[in-house]
Amino acid sequence: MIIERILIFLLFLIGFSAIVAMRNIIKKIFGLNLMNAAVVLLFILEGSRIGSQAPILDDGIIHMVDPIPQALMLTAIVIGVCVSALSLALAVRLYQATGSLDIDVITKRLADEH
Amino acid sequence: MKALTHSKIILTILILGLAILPVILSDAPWPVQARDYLFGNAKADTGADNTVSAIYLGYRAMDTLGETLVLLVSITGTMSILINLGRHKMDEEAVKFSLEPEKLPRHSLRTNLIEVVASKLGPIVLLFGFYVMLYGHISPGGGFQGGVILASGIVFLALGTELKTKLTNTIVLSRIESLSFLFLMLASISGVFFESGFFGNPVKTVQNLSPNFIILLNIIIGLKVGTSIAVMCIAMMGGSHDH
Amino acid sequence: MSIDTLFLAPIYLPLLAASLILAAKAFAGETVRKAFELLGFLIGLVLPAFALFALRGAVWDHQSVETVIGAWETSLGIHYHFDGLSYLLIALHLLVSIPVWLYSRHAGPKQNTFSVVFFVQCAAVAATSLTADLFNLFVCLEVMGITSYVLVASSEKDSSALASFNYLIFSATAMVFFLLGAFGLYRITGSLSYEAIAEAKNNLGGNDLVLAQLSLVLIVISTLLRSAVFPLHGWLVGAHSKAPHAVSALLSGVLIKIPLFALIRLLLLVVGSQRIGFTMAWAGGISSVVGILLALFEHQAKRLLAYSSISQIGYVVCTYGLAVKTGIETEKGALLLGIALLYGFCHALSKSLLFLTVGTTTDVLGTKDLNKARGAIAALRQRGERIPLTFICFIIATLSMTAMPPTIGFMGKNTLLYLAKDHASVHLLSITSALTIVAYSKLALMFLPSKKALAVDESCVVSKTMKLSYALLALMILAGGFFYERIQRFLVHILSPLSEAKGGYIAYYAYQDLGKTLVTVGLAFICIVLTRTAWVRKLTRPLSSKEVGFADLFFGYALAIGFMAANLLW
Amino acid sequence: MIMYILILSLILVLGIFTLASKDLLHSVIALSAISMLSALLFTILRAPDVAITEAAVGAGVSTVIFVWAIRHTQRRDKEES
Repeated sequence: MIIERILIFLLFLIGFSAIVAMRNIIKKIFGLNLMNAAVVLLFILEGSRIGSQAPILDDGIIHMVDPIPQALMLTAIVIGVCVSALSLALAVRLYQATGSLDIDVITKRLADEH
Repeated sequence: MKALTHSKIILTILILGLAILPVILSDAPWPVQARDYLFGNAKADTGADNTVSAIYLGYRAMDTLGETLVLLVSITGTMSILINLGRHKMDEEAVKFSLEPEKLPRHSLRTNLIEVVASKLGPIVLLFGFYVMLYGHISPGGGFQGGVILASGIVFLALGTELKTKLTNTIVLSRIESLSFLFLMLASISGVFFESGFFGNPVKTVQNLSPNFIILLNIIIGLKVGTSIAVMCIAMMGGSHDH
Repeated sequence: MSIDTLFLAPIYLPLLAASLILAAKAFAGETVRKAFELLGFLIGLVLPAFALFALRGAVWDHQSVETVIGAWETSLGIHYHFDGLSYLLIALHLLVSIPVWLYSRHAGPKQNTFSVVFFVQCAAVAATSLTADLFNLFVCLEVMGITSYVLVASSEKDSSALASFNYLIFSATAMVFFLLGAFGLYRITGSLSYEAIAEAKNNLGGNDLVLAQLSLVLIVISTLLRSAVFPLHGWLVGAHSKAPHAVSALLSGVLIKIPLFALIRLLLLVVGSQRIGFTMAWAGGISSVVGILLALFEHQAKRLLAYSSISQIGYVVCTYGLAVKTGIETEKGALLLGIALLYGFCHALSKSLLFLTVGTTTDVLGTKDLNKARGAIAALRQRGERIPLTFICFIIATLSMTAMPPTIGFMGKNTLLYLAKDHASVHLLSITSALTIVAYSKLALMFLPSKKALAVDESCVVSKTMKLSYALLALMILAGGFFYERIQRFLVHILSPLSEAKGGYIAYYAYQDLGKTLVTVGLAFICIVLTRTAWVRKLTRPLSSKEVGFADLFFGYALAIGFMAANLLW
Repeated sequence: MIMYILILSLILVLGIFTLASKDLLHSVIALSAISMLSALLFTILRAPDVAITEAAVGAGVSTVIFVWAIRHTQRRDKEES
């Protein structure tokens, strides 16, 4: 149980360090996606510990998992994808304007344009 | 200067890692009250067998509305950037994917294989999308997932057929999109006039055990999501700059 | 219509307006769309204003309504809580967004999707101020965020895309931490509505309490990020200065305050919120000084205004922190919270008017550089302004910002300083007051007559709707100054949880401190003279600001989390 | 139990590959593989709804958008000074 959590923690952390440290803006968006994936995995994994059946009320269901985290994560997944779609569009626009994906280069080249 | 930046980055990761470590590794027992309540009452409250749908479009429908809004705004923003890109320069690579047959070069990425597979698969995927959308209250799936599958069906059709069908026309698609958003708003407001409040089920008192409101919302959300994602994907493949 | 459907009107009416405009855009031509935008304005902004007007009696009587969206009879549903606070927040947003919308008709972003995004944002603001559910707060913040990113990037300059991108990555990352915090709290308490969380949290101890506090810290800091409090302020300057003027006015005026005050519902319920309040008071004080210092050495008009926003939000956060520290349920705490919100109103009105007027002026002059821009009055006259309305409104807004009579800013800031005088951080605020005058005197230089020939941008016109929006905002600032006593009483009364008569009255009248204002002006004048001298200029040249990188942004975020966590756990 | 750990460590390895790879297209493919693996894990964890969403949205739509973005920018992640 603890191993799974540590794995998820590591996934979260490498996603975060990509956002902070990587200079390529598309890599930053990858990092954001990984962080999101880690949180979704965590929610579902922990929410499924209290049951053994899918949360669909058929006959013979007595011991279902917690459906609340699943419903929340549906929303979170979609929001995550929407945010990364917008950020990718912005990244493309930045590339068209400056010809680079490197955040430092982009900042420098756009600093002259006020 | 560089060393300073590096140490800042390391310190940042260290502090935040320490802060979230207890949250992720926590061993506290998972709460069961909500699960038990839903087990007993979800069917009676909403009429849906699938408790996830019952929460998603019933108890917490407001979240779903917010999510739809995020999708709407995100696609709006992406599309406006896309249109500006098209205005700056016609991208050469995008022409290769262009949907208009007369523009197709012989060596394009549209091989016979893609054409045959995509055009035959398209209708089946569409059908599957509608199934997922309509049966969201009983089986896994729902409006959003069905909508995304619909979108991929539409994209298959757009890739596969040389004829311009109504379904791959971005103008028609965005009309369906805007109408279904309007219907979503009307459906959510209708409760105000039937004394069940905003986002309340307007026909709840008539038929207590029917999931009709959930089915309705599933259809509307599915159409909305499917068409808007399809419009975006077709535009991304360089299909329409006249949007 | 009953009260619990009426107070949701600011959420669903703008959404209805957005959907109508979208449909008109898909089905009809340009003229019909224009007509529908007007209709959308009536439905989405004017009707909610009437709804608020109809609700004024209910809030005066302290009717607070707790409703579950969709009328479910369980705690699983999403709770919305209507009381004086949410009423005032929605009112604040409407007061600013109506003039801003009018301004945007002629000058604003020209994309035909602007109105849709704008109305979605209106709904998100209302929902954020009303919600009493943790995950719904997450969704509302995301909607608010994504509309802001799109609006910021809707400017035609490419640097706006960079500003929007930085803001997006920073706040989207913080929102993932928010989600993690929600996970922690749900795991411990088994619920997402604030009341249930608070109830469960009071019976916690040991490890569970640590976990709950940490989760709370993640949530609080991720929400405060939107308010740009020091040290989370790095994203604001780029985003607010590069956006189109109308968007800057809205973002800087309103949107940085909504999450701050929406957070109070959560903070109220928490064990140890006194410590959070203490930290926030100091963070506010520091951010006011840091913001104004950065503004002093800035020579671009809109960036200066954006830095000043950081400084002014510092006042609000400082008072807010003191209110939380004292405890909202006490008389003093309610008073402090009321004054914090009132100062939020002052800043919202004056800062949005400033962004609109300064934005127009720099457009007409064709330069944003405060060292070069001169002769704005003549330039504006060339562009069809017979009475220098832009200049007059600019002066009114500046007076309000620098706390000069007879504006609402004068009354608001003096009352705020008077009330906060027991706490040490108030000295930081007093320093800021003097420096604010210095910073704004730099802006006023634009209106000095120019010796050189004017290079007026021919494409800019000051249209009637723009004048109307200036006039509306300026009138509100002046009226706020004249009827300050009444406004304050109304505001503090409806915020106060105590029964009537007691809450809301302080025996303080800002004009009795007119001498203090004179002293501040004197100090500021000395500072102005100092900054004009050559050696001070040479000395401060390295201080002029540059863009902050991601390392700095996230370092600030980590510091805030680390400090707050340490403060709560020990 | 072993299954969870196996899938999660595969996800972690793919995540590291995503960030380390110099070819952004490879990263995108790794990312969609992560989505597919998560969907698999969700099915095992009895969350079919989330699995469908993750497969459709995470592996489908987001891959399309990523590929589009990379086609309009550059495929190589090169350090510039």
